[in-house]
Amino acid sequence: MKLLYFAWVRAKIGIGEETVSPPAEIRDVAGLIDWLKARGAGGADAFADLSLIKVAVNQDYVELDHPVAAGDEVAFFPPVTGG
Amino acid sequence: MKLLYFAWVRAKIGIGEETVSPPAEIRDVAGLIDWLKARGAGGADAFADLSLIKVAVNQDYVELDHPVAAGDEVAFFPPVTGG
Amino acid sequence: MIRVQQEDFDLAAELKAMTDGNHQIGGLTSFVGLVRDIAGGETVSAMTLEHYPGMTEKQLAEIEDEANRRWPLDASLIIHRHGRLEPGDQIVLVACASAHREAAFEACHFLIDWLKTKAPFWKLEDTPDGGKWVDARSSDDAAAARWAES
Amino acid sequence: MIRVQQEDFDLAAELKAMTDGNHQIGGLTSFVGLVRDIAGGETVSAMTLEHYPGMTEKQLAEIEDEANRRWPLDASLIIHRHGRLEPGDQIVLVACASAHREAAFEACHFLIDWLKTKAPFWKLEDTPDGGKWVDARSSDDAAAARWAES
Repeated sequence: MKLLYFAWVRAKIGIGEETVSPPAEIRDVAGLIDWLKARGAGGADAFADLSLIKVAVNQDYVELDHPVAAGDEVAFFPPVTGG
Repeated sequence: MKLLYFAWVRAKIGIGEETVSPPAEIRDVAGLIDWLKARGAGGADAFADLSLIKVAVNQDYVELDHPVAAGDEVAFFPPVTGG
Repeated sequence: MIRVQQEDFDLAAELKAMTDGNHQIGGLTSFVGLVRDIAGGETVSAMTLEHYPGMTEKQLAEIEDEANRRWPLDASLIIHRHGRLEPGDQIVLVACASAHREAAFEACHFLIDWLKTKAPFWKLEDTPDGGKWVDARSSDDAAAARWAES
Repeated sequence: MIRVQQEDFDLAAELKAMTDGNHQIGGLTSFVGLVRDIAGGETVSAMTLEHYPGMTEKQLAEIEDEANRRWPLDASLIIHRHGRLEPGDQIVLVACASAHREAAFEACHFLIDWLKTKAPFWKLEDTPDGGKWVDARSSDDAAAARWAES
């Protein structure tokens, strides 16, 4: 599973991209976030307030209950500020 | 009093501009129109349907009860179609 | 700024002049009206725009003032051409610049809607059946009515 | 058409290309977003626009499709820059051409409102206090919500 981080989420995590293999019981975005928070490495800080986090799975916006699976591209980032 | 005609009002009247001296009892736009209709020279045709006529006195839109006086510039034209 | 002219205008140069050197501007909305080759199902080979010199400038200046009163604009521009125009030719340019995009959008939309119903211009289209004065559209009146101040 | 690029764009050339040769177009509405030198009361000397390559293009293409489904457009264009930009620089261009001005205005407004809340771009501003990630604005969410299809 490929994880991508952007903007201040990237800055807090410390990297922009990584490939992970979470345990099989991680089945949705919420579970993945809990796993990343427990793992440390900036995860607890980056995901402290989930109201500030947007998630995309395979480049589409999703909610926290959206399933994740091996092979997915999962991106975490703050609300967007383009335009 | 200077009268101006535009678009098909001009075409029906036959001229674009004229200077007139209506009788003293002509005090408003409605009276002026009646006088122009009675005068002939395309006036009856041009002013047959007043719902199609816009009037400006001294370059501001006015209603039919707006006063007119010697020295005014009074313009008659169809609803505008610019832009 | 308002301009009523027979000559064409250079869209890029006009828009650039509006924003150049003003770094408070966050958004620039513009509308260009073009001559269509079909109107009401009929082929239009050209059109002639007649206007009321003097009143046109007066009305455009008033409405530009109103837009600047109602929205916080850094710059505004109305250019309207008259005379003979062919399909594809530019007729009108309305542009508004502001710190924020909502003001730029709304003021620009207001100006073109207003212009369509109040600026004293009339279009005479050359069609296969001869010259035809374009009729005003009630949809334009409805669009302009939206902006009435309560 | 959508483009995501680091380079600047030539507004005039882009708009001309959209309408050239299509004489059914009656109106062209465009919006250009520019870098401001003040944001939230602070001086901004430059900004860096980060984006999510791949998702950006996917999302912009989807929203352009939606605009073309909802309004009868003859042409549409979104150009969004990324990388380092300075005050006065162009950030984004949205333009829509249609036979009638309402469609051109609404589709253009829809596209920029949507873009502000959904296109994955993030602004990092250089201020006297250092780099600051720009916060999303709730007014942008409200503007986008307006366009939700019922």
